[in-house]
Amino acid sequence: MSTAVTQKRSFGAVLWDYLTTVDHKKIAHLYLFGGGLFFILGGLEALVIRIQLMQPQNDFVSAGLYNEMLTMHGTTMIFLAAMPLILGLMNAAVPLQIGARDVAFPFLNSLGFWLFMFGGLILNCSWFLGGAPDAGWTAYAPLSTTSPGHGVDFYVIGLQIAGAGTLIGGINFLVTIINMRAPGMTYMRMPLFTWSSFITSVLILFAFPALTIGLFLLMFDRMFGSAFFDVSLGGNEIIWEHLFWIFGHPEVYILILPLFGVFSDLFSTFAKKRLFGYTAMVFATMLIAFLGFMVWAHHMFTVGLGPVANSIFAIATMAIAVPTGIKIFNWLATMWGGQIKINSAMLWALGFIPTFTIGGMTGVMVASVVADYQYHDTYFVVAHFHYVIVGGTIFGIFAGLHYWWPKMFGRILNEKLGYLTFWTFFIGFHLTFFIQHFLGLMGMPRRYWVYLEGSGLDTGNLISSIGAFFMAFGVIVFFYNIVYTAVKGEKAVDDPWDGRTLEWATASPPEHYNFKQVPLVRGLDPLWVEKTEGKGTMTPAEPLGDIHMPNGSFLPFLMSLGLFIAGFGFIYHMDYNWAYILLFGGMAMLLGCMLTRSLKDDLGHHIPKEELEREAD
Amino acid sequence: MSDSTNSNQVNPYQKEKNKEEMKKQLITFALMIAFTLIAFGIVVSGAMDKMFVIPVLIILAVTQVGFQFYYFMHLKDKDHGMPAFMIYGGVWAAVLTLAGLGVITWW
Amino acid sequence: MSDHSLNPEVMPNEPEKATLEGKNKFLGFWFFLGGETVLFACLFGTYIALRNSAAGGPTENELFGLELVFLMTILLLTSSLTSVYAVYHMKNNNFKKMQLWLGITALLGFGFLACELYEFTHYIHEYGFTFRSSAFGSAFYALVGFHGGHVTFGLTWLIALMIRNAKRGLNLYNAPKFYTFSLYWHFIDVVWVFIFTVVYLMGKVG
Amino acid sequence: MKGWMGKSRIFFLLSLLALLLAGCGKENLSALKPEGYGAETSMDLIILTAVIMLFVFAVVLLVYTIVLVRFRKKKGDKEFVPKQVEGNKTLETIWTIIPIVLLLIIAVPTVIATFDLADKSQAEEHLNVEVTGNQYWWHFNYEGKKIQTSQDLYIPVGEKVYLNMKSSDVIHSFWVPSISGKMDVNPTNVNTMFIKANEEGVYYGKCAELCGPSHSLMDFKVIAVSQEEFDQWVNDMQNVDPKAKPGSTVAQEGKTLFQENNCMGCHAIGSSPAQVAPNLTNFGDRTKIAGVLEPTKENLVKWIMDPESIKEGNKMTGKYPDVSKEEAGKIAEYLMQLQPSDITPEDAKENNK
Ligand code: HEA
Ligand code: HEA
Ligand code: HEC
Ligand code: CUA
Ligand SMILES: [Cu+2]
Repeated sequence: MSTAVTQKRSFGAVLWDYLTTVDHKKIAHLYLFGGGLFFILGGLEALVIRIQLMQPQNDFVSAGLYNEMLTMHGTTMIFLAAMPLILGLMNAAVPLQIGARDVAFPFLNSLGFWLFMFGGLILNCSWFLGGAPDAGWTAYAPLSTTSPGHGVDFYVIGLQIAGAGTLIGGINFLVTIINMRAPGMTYMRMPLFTWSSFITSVLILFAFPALTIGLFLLMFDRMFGSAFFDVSLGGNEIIWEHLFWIFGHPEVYILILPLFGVFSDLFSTFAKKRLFGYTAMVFATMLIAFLGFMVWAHHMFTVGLGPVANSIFAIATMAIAVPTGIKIFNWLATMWGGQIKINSAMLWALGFIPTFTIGGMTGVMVASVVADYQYHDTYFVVAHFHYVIVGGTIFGIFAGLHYWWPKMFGRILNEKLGYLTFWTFFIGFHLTFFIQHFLGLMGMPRRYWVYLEGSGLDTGNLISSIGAFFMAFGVIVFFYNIVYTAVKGEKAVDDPWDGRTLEWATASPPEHYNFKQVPLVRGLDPLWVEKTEGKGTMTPAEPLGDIHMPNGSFLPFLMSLGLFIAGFGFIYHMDYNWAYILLFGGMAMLLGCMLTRSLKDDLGHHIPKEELEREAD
Repeated sequence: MSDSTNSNQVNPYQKEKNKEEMKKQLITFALMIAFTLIAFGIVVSGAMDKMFVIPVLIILAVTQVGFQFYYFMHLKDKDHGMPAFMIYGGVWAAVLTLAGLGVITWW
Repeated sequence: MSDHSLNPEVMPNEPEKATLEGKNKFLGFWFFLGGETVLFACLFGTYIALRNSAAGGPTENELFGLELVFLMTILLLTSSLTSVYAVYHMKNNNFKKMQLWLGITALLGFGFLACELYEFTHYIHEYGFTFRSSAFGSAFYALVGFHGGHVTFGLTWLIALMIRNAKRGLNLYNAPKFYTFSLYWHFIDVVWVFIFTVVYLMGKVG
Repeated sequence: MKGWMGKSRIFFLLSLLALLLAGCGKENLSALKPEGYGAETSMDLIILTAVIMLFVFAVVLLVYTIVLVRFRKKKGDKEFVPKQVEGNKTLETIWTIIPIVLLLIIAVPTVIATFDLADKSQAEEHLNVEVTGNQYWWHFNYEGKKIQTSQDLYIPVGEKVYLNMKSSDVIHSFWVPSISGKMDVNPTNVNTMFIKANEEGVYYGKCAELCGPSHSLMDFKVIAVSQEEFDQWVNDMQNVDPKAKPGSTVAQEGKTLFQENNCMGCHAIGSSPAQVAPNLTNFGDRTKIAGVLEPTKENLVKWIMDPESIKEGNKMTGKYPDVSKEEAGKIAEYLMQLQPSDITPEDAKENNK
């Protein structure tokens, strides 16, 4: 119904709708759009990297530009592609999976998105304003504090704004999952995706503040003359490394855990079995998150922390292999004895298992301190993290997109194109990154603009670059698939996969209030329970009544815009006095909006019962 | 909230309870002030050996903060499981951070 | 929550948690404080790592005096108690008294801020000790200033709340706001306890 | 599509390719061909972990294959509802315990090796070299020997040499893959590591921490020669006379130009502690110019005239008056004949080459 209406509305109306929406499903669309956009950008940067490294001593880009490319590639992919795509999936599925009408803080949800979007925009504005950041995504001081131009300033401001958005998103999901579950949806009945979103949010809550402070210190050093990392005034650059990795390591689990959730849901749905060892899966996730805070120094083995610290962190790091292994084997056991249906969504999930296992195992290999003295900062590490990030996170996002696409947009992605995407991407991926393990060991450090002729690295790099083009092809097919599906795609039924969880009990796409009557949950995999033991549909937990919904608001957009403007003020106030106008103007805009928000009561609106009854026919 | 009595006031039982609670808060406050005095006292008098002062100061601070959390902020109350959990989480991350920055940035 | 009367005949004992929105706010705010804990821990960690890096400038021992810090501590601790009184009256549905105690809280907060400003200007003018003079200076002003910034924000928030609701009295819509403010205020106090311990007292001890 | 069949074939091909490539890593650069103590220690751990990982991977892949072959819904299969298994305590315990055991097998040697390589108790009995990382070149100060060199580090073979490393600007990382793993070179503190080469040779060193545009060009060499040769080298280097007159007149003119053009303001010849720019005392023996160019006169002229075109962001560009091609040629002549020692990289017999 809603698609039909949408098509009739003017473009302006749709745009306004999205600019002011606080509906988690529309915010999911926004996140997917924003994340997708930045994924293409980051991918193009990756292609530039691979073209430059295609042959020895290539000069496709200059040394300085190469550093900008690799910095922006890493930063964009992690903060502006993977994170928002994950938040998009969380927005699309979590409220539905727990039987809620919306998230706990719809206004903040929208604010979180706009902060991310404007943070990403500000970061990418650097390309046109004198050069992008060039100190690596890790921005180690003093390279970052002394990097000329404004590149790193854009990094600091952009990530600060986007990071604030993520933090808000994290708190929002925590409260949503704790307070908004439907009757009967106890913690131990929550689908794994919801569980892992919950635990991921905890990680966000405790990890992002470290980044916030790190960025503040960097900002103070660059813009206000402080001396945190200035050795001549007693500063200590290792503080940045600690702060960055105290954030950075939990961040990589933020990137993977939600997708572990996606895979868990997929394996059990497409094998038609309940998840094997559900409790163990939940606790394994918690354990990974818990341990994830105690291993950050494994990125700093060569810094010179001493053998005691190195040993402790090495052992803590290895320990993470245990809960992760539990997960891998439980997934296999889930499929064991089931009836596995393979489609594009499931293909990504199946491709994930061997790929991620390789990545995890090289993770354990780099955790072995003395071996890491060789691996560290080489292509071996590049291979490791692309195996886990692309093989885990990106595969997971693709899996989730194929799986929930019908729920989100009411149409099923084309299967043939889906297969083509998967196979080209999968093959390209292994071509690109498998060889990199050996390149690293053969003496190729990472972040190298060129490698010298006669270093024995030519063939490997060429293969790697060819692989990247396979991946690019796969991605293009995927985008073609989206367009194709939107135009010609097959209409989806409400429950196309014989689903087990609550989201499949709603319409495809769901009404904006999700559930006319909040469902009563009677067990794990509630829809499956009803299908096998009940009448096949969810029993309502409440009589039909008025539904209370939040009002849309333009303020989140304006607030983020204010920060965006103020961001430029911060960056340029060192050079030009007019920048203060931006700085104070932007801040005033932000504070004005905040004041408006807190002074004006916004009690939301009600959808009257009568209207709901009318819609039923 | 629909199933409440008809009086316009807070019910007297609750009021009594609130009062008692307030008494506890006052005691808490007195203790906090006492801790503060001790902490400042130790440092000003310089009576204690350097080795011990710092641990003692930290213990005093932690206890005082415990009071603040448990009584003033009601972390002790029954329905505060989740908040308590999150604060412990935060404290855990905080302790690790402090360990990282305080101990292993030094050579 | 279909009943949307936010001005019930009888105030529940915990008006801050009587609505779903209130419950969400309550929980969300606690989580925010969990995050703030890490935020401040990072600043404390940085401070501890850099407290001996005065780079030839004034050191902790030379700078700090304890009298003012003691006064500030008492001001802030007391303001924590007064905000407890405010919540006490909120639970008793006595709006006037609540506003009164909140007002006292604000005054104490302003007192604290004034002392802090005095302290900073004192360091800058007497010792030339600034944000830029050494890594120690940067770390000191970052940590203490960040706390001061929190106090400032808290006061702004409190005053906005008091003015906005002066005419409306207590209801289920604004009770969570008052309550979360009080949590925030206590948290600021918690941070201060560590600041006076770690920065000033330990600085004096050496 | 032939799901698992296709996949396993890809893996097979890839690993074959990998083996092939592993065979042809470059001598004296590849960590896979350890020639020194640290690199060997690392290699042992690499092999140990790789074997265990291969085993784990084989197990995972085996189960995975069985699952896909046996439980996949094939065309024409009837739909059925599989048994909803909740879990299995025994199985789950097994796949918790076995990884723990495997990890212990890795952890113990890891910790032992970590402490072994961090052992500095013998530092005083051995040669100590102060290493300074600079954007984008390396400086070596032989402690107590009054010898300063840049770019090329001479060491006696079979002996531990302790490196006390510090950076003058941003973080760098000292890495000689075939001799030893890397260690960061930080501006705030001195990091100490030791290296020990098992055989004579010229080993390629790399900077492994992003340090600016020319990070990838911050190469250096470790030249391991026999103890006698090393002693002679030390002797020669200690007796360098920076004032010595170059043999040819062109070189002599070059020397004058070198002084006139402000080169001496940064570059030292002889054991001067100045560390603004590479010490050129034994420049004529270098295997590379500025770490990356073949040591030909042409290249040197190019470098002197326009270093920016070779190393973006280097700290020499723009710090000296323009020199003509002719002048540069003369300077080059002068610099190339700075060969104070009979011991050169040639003496480190390059093995297997
Ligand atoms: C999604 C992201 C992600 C994930 C999940 C991981 C997972 C792991 N990572 Fe990785 N890592 C990164 C992203 C990720 N990493 C990134 C981005 C970097 C580089 C950052 C930069 O410098 O730019 C990095 C770098 C990095 C380093 C630093 C390397 C260096 O710079 O020198 C280390 C060192 O210990 C490490 C270890 C690990 C380990 C042990 C795991 C473990 O969690 C893996 C656990 C999984 C398994 C082990 C497989 C399944 C288990 C079994 C089948 C059971 C049996 C197994 C055994 C008995 C071994 N990672
Ligand atoms: C989520 C994280 C993520 C993802 C998905 C990727 C994806 C890829 N990455 Fe990378 N990468 C990082 C995170 C990520 N990366 C990080 C953190 C670093 C470290 C940075 C640093 O050192 O600071 C890094 C570094 C890094 C390097 C090392 C650079 C160096 O050290 O010098 C390389 C080199 O090969 C590389 C390659 C690739 C490739 C080929 C892909 C491919 O998978 C990309 C595939 C996608 C595409 C190819 C896009 C295709 C799109 C189009 C062609 C446009 C189509 C247009 C329309 C449809 C309109 N990445
Ligand atoms: C700022 C001071 C400075 C001045 C003046 C200067 N150089 Fe340099 N020079 C450097 C630095 C720094 C490097 C290292 C560059 C690098 O590798 O990144 C260098 C490198 C070199 C090298 C390569 C050294 C090696 O070890 O391989 C040569 C040769 C050289 N300079 C010659 C000259 C000549 C000739 C002049 C004068 C015409 C000159 N330099 C003037 C700073 C300077
Ligand atoms: Cu020095 Cu990279
Ligand atoms: Cu990590």
